[in-house]
Amino acid sequence: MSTLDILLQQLANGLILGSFYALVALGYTMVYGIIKLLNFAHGDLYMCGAFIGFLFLSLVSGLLGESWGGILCSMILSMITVGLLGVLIQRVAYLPMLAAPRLSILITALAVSMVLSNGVMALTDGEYEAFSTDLGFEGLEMGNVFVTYTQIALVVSAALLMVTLFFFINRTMYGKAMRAIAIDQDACRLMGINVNKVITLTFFIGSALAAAAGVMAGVYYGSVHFFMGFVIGLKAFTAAVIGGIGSIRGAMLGGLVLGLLEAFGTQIPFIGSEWKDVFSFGILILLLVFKPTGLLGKTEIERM
Amino acid sequence: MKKSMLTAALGCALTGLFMLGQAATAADLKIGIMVPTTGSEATAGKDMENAILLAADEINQAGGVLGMKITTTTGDDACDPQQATAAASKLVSADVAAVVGGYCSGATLPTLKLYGDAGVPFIIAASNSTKLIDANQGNAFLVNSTGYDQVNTAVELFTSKGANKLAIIHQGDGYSEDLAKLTKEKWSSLGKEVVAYEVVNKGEQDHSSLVTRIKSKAPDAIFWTAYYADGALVIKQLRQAGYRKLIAVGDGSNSPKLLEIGGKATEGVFCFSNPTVDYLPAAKAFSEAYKKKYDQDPDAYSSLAYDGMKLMADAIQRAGSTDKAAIIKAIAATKDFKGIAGPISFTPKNTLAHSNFVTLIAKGGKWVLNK
Amino acid sequence: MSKQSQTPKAAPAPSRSMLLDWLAIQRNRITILMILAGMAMVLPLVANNYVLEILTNAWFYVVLCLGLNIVVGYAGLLDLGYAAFFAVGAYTTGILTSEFGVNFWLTIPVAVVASMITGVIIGGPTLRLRSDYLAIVTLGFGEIVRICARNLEITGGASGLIGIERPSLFGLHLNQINHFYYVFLALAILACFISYRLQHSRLGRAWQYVREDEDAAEAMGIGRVAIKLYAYVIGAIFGGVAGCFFAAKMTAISPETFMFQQSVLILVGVVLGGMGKIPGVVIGAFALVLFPEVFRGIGSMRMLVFAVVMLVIILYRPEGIWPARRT
Amino acid sequence: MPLLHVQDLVLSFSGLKVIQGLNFSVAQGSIASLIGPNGAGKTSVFNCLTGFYRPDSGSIRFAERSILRKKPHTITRQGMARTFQNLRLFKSMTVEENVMSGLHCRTHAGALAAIFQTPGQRREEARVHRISQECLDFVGILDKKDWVAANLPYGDQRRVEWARALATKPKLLLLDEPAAGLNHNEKIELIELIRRIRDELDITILLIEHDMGLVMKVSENITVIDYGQKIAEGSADQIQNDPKVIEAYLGREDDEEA
Amino acid sequence: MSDVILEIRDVETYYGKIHALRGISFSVEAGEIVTLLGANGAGKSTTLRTISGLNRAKAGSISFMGEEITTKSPHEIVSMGLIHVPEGRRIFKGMTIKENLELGSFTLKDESERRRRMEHVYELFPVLHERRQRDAALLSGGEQQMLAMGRALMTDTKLLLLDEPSMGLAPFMVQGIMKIIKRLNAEGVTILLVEQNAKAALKLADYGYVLETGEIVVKGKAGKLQQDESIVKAYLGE
Repeated sequence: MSTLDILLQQLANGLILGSFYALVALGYTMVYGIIKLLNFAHGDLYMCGAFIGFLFLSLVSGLLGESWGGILCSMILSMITVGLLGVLIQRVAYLPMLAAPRLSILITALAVSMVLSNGVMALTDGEYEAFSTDLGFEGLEMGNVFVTYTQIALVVSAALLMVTLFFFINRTMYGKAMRAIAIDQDACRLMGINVNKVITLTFFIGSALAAAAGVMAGVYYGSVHFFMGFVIGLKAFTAAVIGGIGSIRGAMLGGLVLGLLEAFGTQIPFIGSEWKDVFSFGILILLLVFKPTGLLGKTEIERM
Repeated sequence: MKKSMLTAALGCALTGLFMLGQAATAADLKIGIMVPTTGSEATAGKDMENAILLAADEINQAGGVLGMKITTTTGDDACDPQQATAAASKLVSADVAAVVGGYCSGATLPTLKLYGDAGVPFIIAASNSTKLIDANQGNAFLVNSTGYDQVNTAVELFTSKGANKLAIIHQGDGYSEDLAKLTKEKWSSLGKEVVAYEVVNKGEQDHSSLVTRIKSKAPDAIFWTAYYADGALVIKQLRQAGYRKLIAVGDGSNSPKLLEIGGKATEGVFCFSNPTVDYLPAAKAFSEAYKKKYDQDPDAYSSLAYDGMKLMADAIQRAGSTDKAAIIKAIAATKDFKGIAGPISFTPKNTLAHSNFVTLIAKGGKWVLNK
Repeated sequence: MSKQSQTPKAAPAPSRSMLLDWLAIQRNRITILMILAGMAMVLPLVANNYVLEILTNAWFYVVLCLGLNIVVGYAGLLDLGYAAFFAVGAYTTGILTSEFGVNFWLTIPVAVVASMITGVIIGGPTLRLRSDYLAIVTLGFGEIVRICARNLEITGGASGLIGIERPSLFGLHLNQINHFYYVFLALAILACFISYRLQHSRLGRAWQYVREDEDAAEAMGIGRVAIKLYAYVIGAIFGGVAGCFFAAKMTAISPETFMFQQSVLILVGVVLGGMGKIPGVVIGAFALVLFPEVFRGIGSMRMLVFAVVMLVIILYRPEGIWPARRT
Repeated sequence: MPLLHVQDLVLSFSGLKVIQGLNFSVAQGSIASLIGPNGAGKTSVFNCLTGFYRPDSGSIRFAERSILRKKPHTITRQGMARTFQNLRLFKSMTVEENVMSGLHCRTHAGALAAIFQTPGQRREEARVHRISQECLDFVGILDKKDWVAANLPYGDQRRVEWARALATKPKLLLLDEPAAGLNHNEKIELIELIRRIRDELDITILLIEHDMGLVMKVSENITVIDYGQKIAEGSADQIQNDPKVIEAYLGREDDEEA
Repeated sequence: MSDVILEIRDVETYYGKIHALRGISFSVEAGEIVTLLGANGAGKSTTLRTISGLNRAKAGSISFMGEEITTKSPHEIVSMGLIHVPEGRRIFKGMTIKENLELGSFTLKDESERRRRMEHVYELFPVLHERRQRDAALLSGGEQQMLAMGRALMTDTKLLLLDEPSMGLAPFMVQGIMKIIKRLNAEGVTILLVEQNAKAALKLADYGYVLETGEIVVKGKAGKLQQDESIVKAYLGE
């Protein structure tokens, strides 16, 4: 492989990984945008999504087979279930805490995260479950750059979900209300918007997106595990902050940027791949020092 | 008011702790089991505990040791260094005559000091980082072959397959890094080339960029020295990216789960393994007894844990007393003890004298002995 | 809603009887403290090693939690990478004693300086950030420190360092758990003392001003970045020193100890007990250590129960277990 | 040379000019007012003076030094103190602790001094308490020094803000709408207090206020701004009869029947 | 019986521990323009916020078109046709003007009705039509006020609460806004106006109230208040 080939392949890798991060980061950013909460449990919702998808797939595979039909069906079911779980979490854990000190609500989010991951751990005995699907390794070969059909399907579905979300946010009344709430809650109340309802909806959508990503991960990587949400949660959080937390477009951009950073971070000459996380976190910190609101975040003017 | 309630609660908690640490009745032979029974490695730990309990049962049914019945106390190390020291203290406090167990090397490491200071004989059944050898104060014995033995087996395989350029991947924990490092040293000392030496973070799922990097170095063989869960993903992604040459995994990946998760991508992968029951003719009886008692198949380290307990009983019998120093002496003097995993004798460094590593290959979704 | 429904009652003006009451509380408090301290002192005479090990661990977490409490509780800064400072201390001692044969006690000042420098490096450029961003920066920084420890040659890589020398104190070789019990008890008492003195000083008040209202504090002539940095550096020293003794006690350290989860655990101790309240933080640290130990018997459900209990506590007492100083 | 001199001050937020070339000055020892309709940019001027906003251009000289784009705490240290329009007390702390915050920039004890309670630190603490109590006494709420600030009635909370500002040892005191939310009697006391601060403590005062009655009574010099520009300046009498001012405040006389 | 559209009785409101409204009562009749005057901090905005449900009254009752709304949430109150244009306009910066207007019609379900109302608003404020695809943050102060008012007219508005619509506006803008208010009133919208610009407000209004520290201290017909020395005093010194 020539250097160019390697770089092209890494570009492809980065974009695939990045679209994934973006999907999870969207949920983070939506929730943050609307109630200014860093939902640490988001990565765990992704994990729950993967497990529930796994469960549904084993249930429906008898009817629909383990191929695309079954996967799609279980993905949708998982999105709905996890969406409702997200709503439940918001109602039980976050709603009563909105008036509490900010740190307390963050700890609540951490606690919810621990409840979810430990709950799944207790249920599964900490085992890895094989998410066996019979998707092949065939793919497109362009020069020395190789992308499997599964990867293409993955990126396409992530893109579809994001486009749908984008459409929802920009074209529907509820989507517009969501953006408006992020700007000014009281003004929204005065427009006759039931703010609590919209917040609930936001949690539903954010969680459902995480679940979709979880199922896709389960299908693509082939295993699910109670711990799988942790790393991706961290990465998605990072991606959301890079893009400017609270910004939908920022989350998408941040996801791609982080994916590319990691892909090329593995490839930096002289230092090994073991430093790639130092590389991406280092860039993140530098970015925040010089542009504290992330790439697409808005600077807020505070009035006395 | 609130404060006094808090004080009371604290008091209760402390009392609870005292109770937990209390010693059992005398006239029994108390053996400690140290394995992770909670946390991410709980499955493996419980499997080992089961095997040890089974061995103890068998010994008791055959009349016990020196006329005493074996009773056991389990200390949960949770595969975490801090909790492991607590578990070791618990066992030492419970005044056990000896300890069998040890799964995660990182967790076992700091306990060596505690057992060493207390002079407690300790048979380490699964942990096998070479760091353990240096930290040993003479009271601990490794019945699992160490990294050195595994490296020899691995290098033998790679050489026999005509490999020259080797890529090594570990996972940034003590065990897999140790194995990777030793392999690298050995391979380089043979005048061959290690073209890639990489790390994968635990829990990360996407390894495509790493795969690209490794592929670009065109290695003849790839050695994954870490655990099965992430190993399966790495192998799958390597194969997906079109890498068709030799892939081998270390004993941490010796699990049917690797094949289950990796699917057809893992076909033809080599695995270095400590002797597990499936490949041990002598373990048939054990395997059946285990299935009967626990209604499940014994896992990778159960045979060694079982052997560890049996060896301990044998050594105490030979020592003729429960004096700790005498037991240690007796263990050290073990000569070809007939374990189900193979004969056990020790080197001066308390490691296994003869490696019992075998090489397996994945065929049709199953591990079979590589002939 | 119901909280607001009460009309604002005038706070009771301090009267003579109130004063007496207050003095009585003060006296009681001292008695309670004396009894607790006495119990803590004689414990090694009656408790077995296991109990001592656990309690030593608890005292150790008391020091860590109090250190983080300065950052989170006093100055109101969210820090998700506190384990980094603890790692810096532990590795300083580990490297200096095992690789260079330096006497343990001499490594402490080095560790203090090292953690101060680390505190400044991370704090300096990022303390201007608002709290949520600070969270991710500290988290990232914590990970960077851990990854460095894992990848570098001098830190022993992933396997870490072994054979760290245990120190001697006045000719006594600290080698048994009851020695370490007293060492960590002393450290915890020292940490309480320092925390108390700092809290009730010019600096402690400045932290509280900045926490309550940054802008108003600025308007009062308090440079918020400098004040926050102060908190950061002092918190870092607590972590660093605790790390030194941790390394000596464990004799072996590895990067696994300094994962993100460790930082979270310490933070949980602080918030659960009650941010900014010393007795609360001490209780939080104890809960952190004792709870999982007492419930070890329930196996894989243990951490789930812990998490649920934590969630319930935080929902019912968002300000932490310990009652607030005043309402 | 005036104590405070503002020249050609310009401030804009994302293209919107809030202050457009403002000039004014405050003489040493005077009581000056800055007035203008809501949204005229008065509080923005205060925020520029005290370093909370960074003006685009212009100059601000205070006590013969430029304080343009200095940090708020540096400006306070140089002798300019402020109160806030919407009370910004440290709500969960006691009244005395609130006032003690003002003394932070005039004291020095660090962490080590606090840990060892050096004699110097103790003396300093005692001084901090004494001065804070004197400040509270001056504004007349010493008896409430141990109350938690949030529990005080509104008028008293205002007084705590003043005491806190006095504790910083200011040369110039900026009061942002000190009369907002006060009743008639409290306003009369306020006027009294403002005069006492100037006369007894020799502190120059600049205030923003809406209550014209109060402004006219207390100030010696009034600057009127509208749309971030000065439209008039002078004594109370001059201002009251200035047609531009009347227009800005009462609406134009001739905005007839449209 | 005159047609009372809004009735406020002994309402008390707290901001945290601050007693912001100390029992105020007044009513607004359908078709009227009523103005609330008073110094900053007197409680004018709090009164409006309490009516629209953003703040909860601790005591007293508020009824709108004969229905008790004291404990209703803002979105329910809005859907009844009581619209509050808050102080500082509070438009959604970062969204386009069109989107701002659409949000104003959130309670409408009928798409054609929404379009019809939008046309109406565009007709009232042609400048909004011109810039409908632009970010609302780029509007000038007066245009922002127009947008805020336009947004409030996107639904079936019966009573409009306006909080300082002239704040920070150039005089000709103030006139423009006042003209619009008059026109809306003529179209049948009842208006409760909080104003700093007392003269302009009184000129427009039928009835006026003056608030001080959370209490109504003066009330009367607007024409009468205009002549009243005490009002002038309160605003331009003695």
